[in-house]
Amino acid sequence: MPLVLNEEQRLLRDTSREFLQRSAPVAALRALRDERNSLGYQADLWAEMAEMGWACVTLPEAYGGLDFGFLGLGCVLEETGRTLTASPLFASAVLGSNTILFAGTESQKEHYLPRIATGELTVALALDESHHHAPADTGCTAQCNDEHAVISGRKVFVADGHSAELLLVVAEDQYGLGIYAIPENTPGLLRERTVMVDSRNAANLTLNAVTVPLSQRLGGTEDCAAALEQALDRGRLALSAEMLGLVEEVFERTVAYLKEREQFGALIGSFQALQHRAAQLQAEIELCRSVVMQGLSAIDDAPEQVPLTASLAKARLNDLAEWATNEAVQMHGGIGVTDELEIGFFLKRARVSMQMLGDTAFHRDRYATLSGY
Amino acid sequence: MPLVLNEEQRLLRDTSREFLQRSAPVAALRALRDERNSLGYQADLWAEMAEMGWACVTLPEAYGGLDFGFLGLGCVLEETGRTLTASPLFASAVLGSNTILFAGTESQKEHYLPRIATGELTVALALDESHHHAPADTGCTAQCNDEHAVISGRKVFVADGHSAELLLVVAEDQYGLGIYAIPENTPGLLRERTVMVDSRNAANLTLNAVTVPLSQRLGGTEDCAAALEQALDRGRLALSAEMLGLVEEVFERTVAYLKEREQFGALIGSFQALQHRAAQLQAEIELCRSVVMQGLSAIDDAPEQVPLTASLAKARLNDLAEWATNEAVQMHGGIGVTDELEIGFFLKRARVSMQMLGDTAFHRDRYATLSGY
Amino acid sequence: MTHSSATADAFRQEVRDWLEENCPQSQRQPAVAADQFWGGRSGSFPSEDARLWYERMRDKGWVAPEWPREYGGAALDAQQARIIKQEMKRINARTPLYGLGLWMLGPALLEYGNTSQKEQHLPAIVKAETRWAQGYSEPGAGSDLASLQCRAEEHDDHFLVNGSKIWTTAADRCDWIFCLVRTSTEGKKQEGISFLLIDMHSPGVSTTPIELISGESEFCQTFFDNVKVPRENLVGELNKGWSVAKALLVHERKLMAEIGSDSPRKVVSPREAAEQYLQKDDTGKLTNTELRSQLADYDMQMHAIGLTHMRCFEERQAGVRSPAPLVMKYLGTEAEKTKSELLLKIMGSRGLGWEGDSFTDEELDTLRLWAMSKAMTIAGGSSEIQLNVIAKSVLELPQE
Amino acid sequence: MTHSSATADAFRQEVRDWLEENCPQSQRQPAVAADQFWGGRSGSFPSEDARLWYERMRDKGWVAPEWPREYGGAALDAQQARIIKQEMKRINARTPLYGLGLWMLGPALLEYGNTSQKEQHLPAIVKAETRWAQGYSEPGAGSDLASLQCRAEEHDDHFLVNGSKIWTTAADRCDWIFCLVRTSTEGKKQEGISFLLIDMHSPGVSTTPIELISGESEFCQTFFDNVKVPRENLVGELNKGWSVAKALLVHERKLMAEIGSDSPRKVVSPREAAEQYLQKDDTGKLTNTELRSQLADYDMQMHAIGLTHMRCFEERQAGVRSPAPLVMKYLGTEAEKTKSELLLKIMGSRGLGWEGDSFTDEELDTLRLWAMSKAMTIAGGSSEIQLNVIAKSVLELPQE
Repeated sequence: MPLVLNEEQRLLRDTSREFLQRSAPVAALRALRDERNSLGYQADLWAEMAEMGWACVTLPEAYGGLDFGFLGLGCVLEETGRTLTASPLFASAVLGSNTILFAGTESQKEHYLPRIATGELTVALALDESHHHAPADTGCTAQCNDEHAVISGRKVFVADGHSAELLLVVAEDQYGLGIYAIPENTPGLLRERTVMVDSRNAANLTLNAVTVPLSQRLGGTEDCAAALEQALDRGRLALSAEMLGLVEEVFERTVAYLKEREQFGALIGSFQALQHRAAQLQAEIELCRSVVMQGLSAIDDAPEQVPLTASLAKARLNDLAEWATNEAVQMHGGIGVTDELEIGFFLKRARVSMQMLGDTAFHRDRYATLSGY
Repeated sequence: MPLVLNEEQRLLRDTSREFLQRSAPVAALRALRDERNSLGYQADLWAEMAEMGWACVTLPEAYGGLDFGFLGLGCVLEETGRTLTASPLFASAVLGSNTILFAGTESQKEHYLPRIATGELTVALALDESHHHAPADTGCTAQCNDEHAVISGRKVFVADGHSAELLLVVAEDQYGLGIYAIPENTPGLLRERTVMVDSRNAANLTLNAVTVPLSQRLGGTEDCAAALEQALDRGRLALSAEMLGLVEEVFERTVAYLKEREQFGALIGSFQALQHRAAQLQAEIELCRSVVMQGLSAIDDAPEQVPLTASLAKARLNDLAEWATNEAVQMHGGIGVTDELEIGFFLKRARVSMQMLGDTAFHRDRYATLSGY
Repeated sequence: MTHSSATADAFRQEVRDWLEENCPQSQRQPAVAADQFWGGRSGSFPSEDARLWYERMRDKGWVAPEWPREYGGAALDAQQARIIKQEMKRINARTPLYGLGLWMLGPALLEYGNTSQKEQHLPAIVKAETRWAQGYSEPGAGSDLASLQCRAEEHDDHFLVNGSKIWTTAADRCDWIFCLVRTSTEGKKQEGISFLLIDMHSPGVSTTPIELISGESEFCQTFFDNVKVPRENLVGELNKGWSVAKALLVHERKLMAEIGSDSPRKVVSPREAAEQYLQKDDTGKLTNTELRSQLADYDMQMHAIGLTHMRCFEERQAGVRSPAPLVMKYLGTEAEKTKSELLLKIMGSRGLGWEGDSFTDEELDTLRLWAMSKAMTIAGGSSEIQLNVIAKSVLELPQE
Repeated sequence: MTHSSATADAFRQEVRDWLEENCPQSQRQPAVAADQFWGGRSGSFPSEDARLWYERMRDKGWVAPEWPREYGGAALDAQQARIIKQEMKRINARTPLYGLGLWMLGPALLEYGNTSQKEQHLPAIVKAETRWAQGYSEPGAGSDLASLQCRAEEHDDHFLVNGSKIWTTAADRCDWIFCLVRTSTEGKKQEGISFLLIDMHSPGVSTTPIELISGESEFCQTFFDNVKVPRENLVGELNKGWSVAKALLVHERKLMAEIGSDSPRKVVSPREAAEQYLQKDDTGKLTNTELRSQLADYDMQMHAIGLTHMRCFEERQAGVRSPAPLVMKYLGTEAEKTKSELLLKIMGSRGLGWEGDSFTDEELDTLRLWAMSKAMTIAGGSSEIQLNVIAKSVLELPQE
């Protein structure tokens, strides 16, 4: 199971880095924020990203994908973490598309996946119902008869939920756990965009007896619980890869600052206390890099290892993102807390990523449970 | 509620320090260890300590005590922590005597306390039955009739249990929780001395149908659970005071070493990373000093605050003792791990103190419970 | 100076009675930013009750209880001032007047100012006629205060000031600013610094606001372009401003250390948040054991810090020296950061809202305060500086 | 150098078959101290099976698989050597021969030794005829290796050595010692150091054991009193011993980083200890939520460290440079300390026994290893040195 990138993967990383640094630097996120952009991302940028194939890196070729593997996708996500790029890549092309891939029937996959692969269709997974990630607790319900399902409930913290054209709503039904593909303008579906601290997008949904044909239920009448868990783990690892990029970027900027900033007649990077703190961060970054690469490789090569590694990755990246961004602000000193510097954008995105798909408490508990204690 | 020592208390601290540094330095503990002393402390030293009134500092005058308050006793205990002095002071004169004080009938108090106060009688509290402190879980039982009690069970980690002349054994009985005063050579009572890492003394007890007159049950037929808890909290605070002394001593030795040891052509105390670590320890020591003094004062002046403060104190002193002794070894470098240096004695005593009367997990949980969550 | 506890008890009763009679009910609840009265020419009372409350306290001399009567104070001692504070806290009485003049410049002038400076400025502060800004930090100087560049050239009867100051809180609404300026480049960096009082309305003074990661802020950058400052506005000796500044820093650190208990916004505590955002099992324990443990850790830390504040006070009263006061700024500001991170963890996604109706005001405030908390361990002597100071002053470790 | 995976698979099968045939059953379980064979003139085999196993491995060249055949090795490449290690681990096969000669001096001689040195010493190491000690540290030198004082004066055909070395493991049972000695006091401290091989049986060499906080130890202090060492025992150039030492240190750090997985005593893992010493509820969760959380933290840390070891290996194979190898010693030894503290917490009072029948051997071992673990972050380049190195070599932070 590879823990080093091969040449094609390195190439993908380099081209994505070049593209993103040029076309979607942190300044682009600032602009979206300052203009209170209603979509929450640049549509033309997303078109370009999709054009380059980023929305279908891991999809099987049968559905219009490149089948290039998750280690490859991780290269792209890491770079989007470095630039804090807002796009439907994670919510639609990773989380949404893998939910359909695992839970959908063959015809549903053929119907949706190729359009997600081209970026033409954006989807969002509506799962959480309270302020803490708890995939086992679903209050949302669906009443099914032979032809229709009537879905009622409330969803929160749905990433890209305000802009996605198709919502994948998780609900309890007579078959177990159901996932319903609901087009954005279905009657009874209310979407409330939430303005989050990271200047990215999320929404709260209210479903008042939303009625859809039963054919919109993913997987026919199968219980979707296991499929959902698999999709979530892929999402957790993908998000961890993005967070790793975020951490690396903010840490590199901090180390660079330590080399240029003078205090008391010396470069602050020469102060041993700061050196040791930076070195400890570097050590943790090395561990996290191994964990993320292993997790992504396992998706392709050793699926049985995925649940444990996904929780390992998300728990550690959560903690590292908190630590690294706090140190970045502290080591930048006064200017670190001004909005003019971009450090604050990393700090804020880190907090949202930390809550998404499970905080450290959730994943440490899950790791222990999966380990048999 | 005083958080500073008054003049009498300072005087007591100074005289105990002088006496202990002279008569019972760490070298005395080393000697006890190396000669495998069967008593585990120097009997003549204990006689001198009792002579000075240390065994009765807090006892009411009615029972031959000085009624000098726990803040005063704390001064002595802190000094015994600095010198790691082995003596029955804690087990007998604090834990044992307060158990009798809270649980005993008037005649039992009159019978035992004055003799404990003079150091003539040593007692030990036999409570724990498993490797983790769990005062609520008593498996030891007593069958009582109108005249006798028959006690069976097993006790572990009984401080000074091998040398005490009277054992206070906690057992479930028909009245609730009972505490039985059992003389050392009562038939059916087996004592196995355990050689602990701190070179102090403890014992495991086995009680095979030990039969004592019912008059040996403390408090007649009262449930002793609340009394035991009160005695334990006093013990926890007293032990915290001892641990504070241990930490201060080992920290002072470490700081002194930082000022004399050269590496790479500079005093290691000039390295900023070590400076910051030492400063963080100093900050925590300041907090712990406040906590211990408040807890001891509360025993005298605000009993309702004792349970919460006792858990606060023990939890924090546990963590501080681990941290400070680990840093002491690390900062002393190679010689820190040799037996020749005394740092190892502090390290080892810290670990035993950390387990005694509740580890951090126990007391953090208790603090949360007492706080209503 | 010390009082027998009987005298103290009598005084406490007196304070309690007076407050009961004079503090309007509306002023007995925590003040959010909009409820605060900062005075100055551009300041206004948030409400009629606020005016009444301020005026009564001012007339009683309790706006600055320890200041001499001739400057608007009540000439009380530290213990009495503390009793007033405690009694106000007991009924949640609002601070009648906020301001750096009251908290920082006043004490410094009392120690270092000459009579005419005291007469000019102290009563004006108590009367809320002038609001003061602080001009210490400069862009690029950070913790290294002594390296400051803002220059004041000596002329016959005035100084000519050029340069800029950063983090000048609410400078756009202040009347005066107290500044550290460089009056000489000879000798050590700390030498050649002077302490100057500058009228913000002087020609050549301008300010621009700074936006922070927590959003718009009260902080400004203030520019001095050939500003003429009369010579009598020099506090203390020429080139000896450092000692005035150091005395002031002590007040600032105390302020920062206590800031958690005196925050301008209504702050939810982690324990309250846990009641609201976490679940309990049927024995009353929080089911999220990780957060329960972190909450207990935080509560224990604050409990210990609170006790240490009390110990510092008692030691001061008893004339006992200890290292405790020197560790409080470090501990207090770090705990404030811990608290904010813990609140976010407890609130989960509800603690991540930036604006809008999807979140309650309390949630939005929590997030903004979280962002603000990052500045606490930087401003007023960073945590690194605090640790350096402990290593040097308390542990007396060798300096390189 | 790289092999196609088919070749590797074939080799793995070959190794597996050979081990199956040649490794005695008794040698397929973890070795406690008494089961180890360290060779040397004073060494003896712990059992007849141990002798058989060692001799078969020696004859196969797999005692030192990467060494040239003429020196007793099998001339294999790194991947093949790793496969042997993995396959041995798979069946719990014991290390047939332990020793610093094999692990540290050998690789250094292969790189820096001349032909006659290699011929004299390498086969003797593989044949278990000589056991080596290491003479680096000196009393009072600590992490500052370059400041060493043990002197070797040059004479015609020999050096005269005076001074002492500390932490010379099992020096009282060793035949030879490799030493860093000062041969010049000119230039920088690292200059003027030479790398010398000294026969422990030479007149003037003496050793005394050192007692540690974990009890009696294998460590000694070794004294040199006018010891004559032939000139041909100098490895590398005169006054250039520092480069040999640095190469050796890399091996030592690798050794220290891996020591957890190769400990000479049978060690209980925290997870095993939890099964034995903690309780579970009816859903299979540990009821002590604090220790459960700490255990998960530790397991996650070791999981991450294990993956990083694998990544280091793969990167080396692929010729990719990364900072990972430079952080492993720091992480590995700190984790070892964490593990020991966690074990004590899980075992409670049962983990605090020093000796006697009241405790099981496993419990007593855990305590002794806890004490030993304190040395791990000090020896072989302390954690502080490791962090300095990361700051300098990886982050390229400015040096003062």
